[in-house]
Amino acid sequence: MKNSSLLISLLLSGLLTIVSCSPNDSKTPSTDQPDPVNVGIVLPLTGKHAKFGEIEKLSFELALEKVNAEGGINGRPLKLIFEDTTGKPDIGRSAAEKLITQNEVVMLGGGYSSSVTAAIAGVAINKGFPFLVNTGSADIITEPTAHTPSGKKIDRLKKSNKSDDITTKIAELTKKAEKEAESILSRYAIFRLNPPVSEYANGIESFLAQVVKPQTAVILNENSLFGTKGAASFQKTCARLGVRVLLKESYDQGAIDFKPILAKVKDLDPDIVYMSSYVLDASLLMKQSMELGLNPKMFIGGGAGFTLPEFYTAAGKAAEKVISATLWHQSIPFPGAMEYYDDFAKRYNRETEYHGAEAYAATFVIADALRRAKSFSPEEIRDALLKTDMETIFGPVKFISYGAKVHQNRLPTYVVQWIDGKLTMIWPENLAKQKYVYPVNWPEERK
Amino acid sequence: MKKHTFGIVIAGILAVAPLLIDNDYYLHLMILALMWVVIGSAWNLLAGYTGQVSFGDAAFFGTGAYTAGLLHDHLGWSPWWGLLFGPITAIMVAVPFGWICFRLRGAYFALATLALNEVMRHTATIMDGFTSGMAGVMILQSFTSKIPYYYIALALAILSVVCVMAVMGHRSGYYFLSIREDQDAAESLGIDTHFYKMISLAIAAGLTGVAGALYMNYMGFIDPEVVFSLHDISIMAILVGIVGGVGTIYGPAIGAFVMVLAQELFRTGGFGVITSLAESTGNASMITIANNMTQAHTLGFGILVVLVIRFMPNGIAGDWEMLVKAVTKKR
Amino acid sequence: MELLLQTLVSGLLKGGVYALIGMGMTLIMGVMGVINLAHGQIMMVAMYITYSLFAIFGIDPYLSMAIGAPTIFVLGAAIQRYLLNPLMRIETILPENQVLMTVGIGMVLTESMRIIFTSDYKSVQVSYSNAVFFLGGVSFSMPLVIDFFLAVAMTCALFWFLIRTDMGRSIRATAQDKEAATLMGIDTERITWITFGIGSAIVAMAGAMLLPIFYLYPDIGGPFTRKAFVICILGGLGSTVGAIFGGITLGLAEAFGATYIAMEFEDMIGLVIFIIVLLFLPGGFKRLTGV
Amino acid sequence: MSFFEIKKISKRFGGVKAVTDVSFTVQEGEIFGLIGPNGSGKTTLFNLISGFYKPNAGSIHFQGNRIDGKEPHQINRLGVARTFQVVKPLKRMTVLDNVMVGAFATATGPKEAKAIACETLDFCRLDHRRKNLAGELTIGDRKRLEITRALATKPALILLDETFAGLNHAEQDDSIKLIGRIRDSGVTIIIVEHIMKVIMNISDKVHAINFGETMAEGTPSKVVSHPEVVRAYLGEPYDHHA
Repeated sequence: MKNSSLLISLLLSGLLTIVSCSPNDSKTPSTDQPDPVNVGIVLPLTGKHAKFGEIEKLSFELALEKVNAEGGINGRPLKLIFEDTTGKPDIGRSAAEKLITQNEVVMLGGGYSSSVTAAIAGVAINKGFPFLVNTGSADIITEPTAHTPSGKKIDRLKKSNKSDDITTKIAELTKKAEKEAESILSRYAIFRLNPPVSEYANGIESFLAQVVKPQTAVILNENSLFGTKGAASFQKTCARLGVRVLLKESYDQGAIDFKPILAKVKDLDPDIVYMSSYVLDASLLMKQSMELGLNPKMFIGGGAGFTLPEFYTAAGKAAEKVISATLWHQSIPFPGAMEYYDDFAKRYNRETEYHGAEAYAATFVIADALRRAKSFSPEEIRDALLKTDMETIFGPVKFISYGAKVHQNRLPTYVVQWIDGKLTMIWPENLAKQKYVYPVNWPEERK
Repeated sequence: MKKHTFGIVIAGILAVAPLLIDNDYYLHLMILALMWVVIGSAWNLLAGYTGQVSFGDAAFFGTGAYTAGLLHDHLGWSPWWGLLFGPITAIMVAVPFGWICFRLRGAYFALATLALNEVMRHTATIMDGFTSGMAGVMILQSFTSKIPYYYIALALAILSVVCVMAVMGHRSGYYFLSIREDQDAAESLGIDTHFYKMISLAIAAGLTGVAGALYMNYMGFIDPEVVFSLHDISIMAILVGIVGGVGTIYGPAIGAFVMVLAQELFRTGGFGVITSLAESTGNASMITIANNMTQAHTLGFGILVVLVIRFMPNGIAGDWEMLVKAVTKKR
Repeated sequence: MELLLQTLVSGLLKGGVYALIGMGMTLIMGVMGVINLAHGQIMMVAMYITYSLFAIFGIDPYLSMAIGAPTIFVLGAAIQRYLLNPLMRIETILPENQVLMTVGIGMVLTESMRIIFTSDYKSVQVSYSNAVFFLGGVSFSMPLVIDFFLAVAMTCALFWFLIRTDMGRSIRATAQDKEAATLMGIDTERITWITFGIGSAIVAMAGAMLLPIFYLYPDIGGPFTRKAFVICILGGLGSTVGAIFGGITLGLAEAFGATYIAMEFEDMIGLVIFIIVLLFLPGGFKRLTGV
Repeated sequence: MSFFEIKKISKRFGGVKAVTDVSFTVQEGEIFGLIGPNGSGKTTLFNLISGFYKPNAGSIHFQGNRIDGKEPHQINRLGVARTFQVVKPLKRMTVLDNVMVGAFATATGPKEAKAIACETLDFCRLDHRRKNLAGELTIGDRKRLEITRALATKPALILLDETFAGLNHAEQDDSIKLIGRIRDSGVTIIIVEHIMKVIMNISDKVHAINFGETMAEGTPSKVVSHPEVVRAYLGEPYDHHA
């Protein structure tokens, strides 16, 4: 027993030492340089989402060099401290708490999947801490009133499909929700650079209305937040365009065989097939559509999977002439977009895509806000972010409030098409690099 | 009594801990660890003491979490009611499941729980009109400070350990053990093994449901992949139990702290010790090593799990004497 | 009608691949009684080997089985011999310690692959990846048809091996009664790691066959582990013939579920069948057929 | 109404008949011996009585209750306890805890259960092992623990399945004495045993079965001289004085 109590005390004291003496990264001993300004970036660097986390991290680093070459933050270098969320909310929260308390960062950036971003947003809300989201796309992240009791009531009301005077009721409830969220709104410092998922497919609407003019559609989506929300918003698009949705179906990620469902689609013979999927499900869907001889007027991807280089490598000619919504493309005539794309390819010997662009742009937004902030207190940084009005490779950035959203950057989305193995901007027409190919002779394309 | 002194001392230390360490990061880790104490103790009651290994604790955890979140979403109630109703719904899931599946023994039962876990996850995803599906449930946290959450988590952790202790000192405790040791013998001694397995499952599900409700309140956001996660909840619960010591009162509690701290230690490269060492020396190769270390943290964690099971199969509490010997011998 | 036939064909062909995945596991579960939660992860490693051989040396995935399967045999045998068998000798409260060990092994395998190959999605495109032929309007994927017949051939080969060879008999004896087998002079310990090796090698082949039509990233193992369970339980533990029935049943159930109910229920259907079989037909198809 | 009665009971496993049309009656306070070659269905009969198997035909009555078809734990609660041929100690529990598990059958709480358990341990002369883990016991002590645990449930009838197998002579003698004490305490006993010395010395009545069917029944001396029993089981006539 004596021995074991000795061991207990040893273990306990060991734990306490770890807890109390763990080093404080922010106090770096270097003296000849001015102290850096620390910003914490939370990203999934391991786990399921690591691929995109990595692209974002590399883009952050690429942008950081530029920022510091331009003189950093008013003479002080900017330092990004990366923390791995492993794609899990509780760990993501550990990472955020650590960055704030241990590394004493002045603000947070990053945030990949919605669940992790939401968990980190919780930390940011509690502390009134500035957090610039650049990927997490769940609408609720920039809708602080949506979580209040009245906000939830509005949500239910909208879902209930009761048409009679719900607008006045909603207006009433919105006011109430704002009051309920007042204490939060006053210190709400979460900003989002990327559009929310419900707006991803907006760009495609005009393309469909003006070019394809479909009568019927089938929607297939992955059973994830991205997939379901993307599909739901496209369904609304269809309703606006008067397109009849013959079938809307979701599936679990990682299915081997889509043929049964695709055969069903073939039976229904829709004008367009809209798919909201990640990269390899996307390529399987296209490959198996080709195998089945499923030839609608147009295949439309809801972003994500359909715009990645891997999609074309895996799907091959089955990917040809497929169009997709996208948030960004290197050929968009925003200053620096192409330059970033080339730099990334040169430096890392691989292609980047819109996630990377979001991260790259976010770095400049962070730097810009910090340069303008009177001090590095959360309130001042928040004010600086609120006044953001700048051009980035991801488009103009300005955080506005509309609908239930606050601090949301509003951006158009674009349409791209795989033409001869290259992802090409085709819509809006004034930005198009090349004219779209429509109608498509599918059997010819897939020879 | 000796055993209790250990528990009381630890509880005492934990009760005053927030006064000593006023740091949100450490408090956050402690809250997570305390939550795992609840889940680990529950798993241990069912698996360690009753011998019915569950691979599906997330089914109950998620049910508890969703109860808290949906009460708020649909009825506008405070999510704290989840602490009361979470366990009730979790038990409502557990009892019919147990009634049907407890005719299965050993590994087959474990597989059935695994299936339950997956069924619950899919259900929560598919019923998106009710659960909001993958969009998840988000609530605003009630407190901006961590202290209230800490004490609530601590209270629940102590409650669960005391609850397991009380049950094990009672008639059902003896029955649970006898079921674990030999179900036929137990049956021949007049024990309704099916019934008592259900009791054990119900208590475990209830406790796990409480932990789920706590998670909802504390984290503020849940979705099916998070709270019904086979890997992050169900398997983690087992690891907490195994590492700490199966079939011991304090084992799961020890396991919870060790696992949460170890995970964080690996993730941050020893709370940043290695990175800062590398940076202070400015040695390029050191920095690469540090980067690789943090890259490989999940691997390190996996290796730790393999080593613990290989060399300490009874866990820290179970192999305590062996540990003590190993340490004292070296002196 | 065409839809029905297409569903049937898709289900059958997919079932063939499932059968191979399940067969490795049924051997391992039947003989050792170990639930191997690293089964899919072992397949994932095999797929990376196949991928590397293709990417570096341009070796066709089907040919690379000749290298991949023996490598994975060694990996599997080593896991059993050095990590699982020692646990069997230790008296612990839960026999399930071995299961947990496989969880840890699964983590280690996944993360090792992630460090080597990163999380990027990989796929192997060969000339026949998208090859199809049509029979009465129903499309048959060429690789899946090949896989299906390979699965059937593998089943027969394994069945013959278990029934006719000395090693096979020893394996069956060990599966039935380990103590008795030991008394009969069988080195059961050696049998266990050989069996684990064979089971792993079979799933390695399944992985190699899957690669031309599927894709690859480190986290791919988990879902396949779960599918393998369902197949095993359906077919009956230790029954190779059962595995092929189990695989095809699962494939068909998923396909028909996807066509006639909804694709989002695909995984649910498998799980529900799983629970029903566990409860009402413990022992799976093996119980019905006797083999 | 008899104390315990089996009427025309049969049990098949698949196509194999394990027990066919066996009937017998046991009087209160009796020691009833059950003999027969290996695989003749003795243990199957015990499993039928104690509820582990459900009979295909026939019925079992105990103190006026029909008990076939009931669950094992229900049958135990009605007053029928059993031991197992292959002992089933609760290995990682102490001997005392093992017996307490049985004692909870009548006890209201842990304290009372402990009291009953200690008393039963004393009665069976196993109290010196109470703090040992059941897994640490010798085979003799394990057999004894098996009986002690069953007795702690306070049965009216106890089924003893080969409690003498593997015991040395001294232990056998102790066990014979123990069985005598059990009977004296008012518990009826059905015993399956191979060691003829035991059966001859303690049984009031013996029932011999072979291939699941009754061969003979009666007093020990009558049964051992029954020609069929001699041929099928004993090999040579049992010598009372050997």
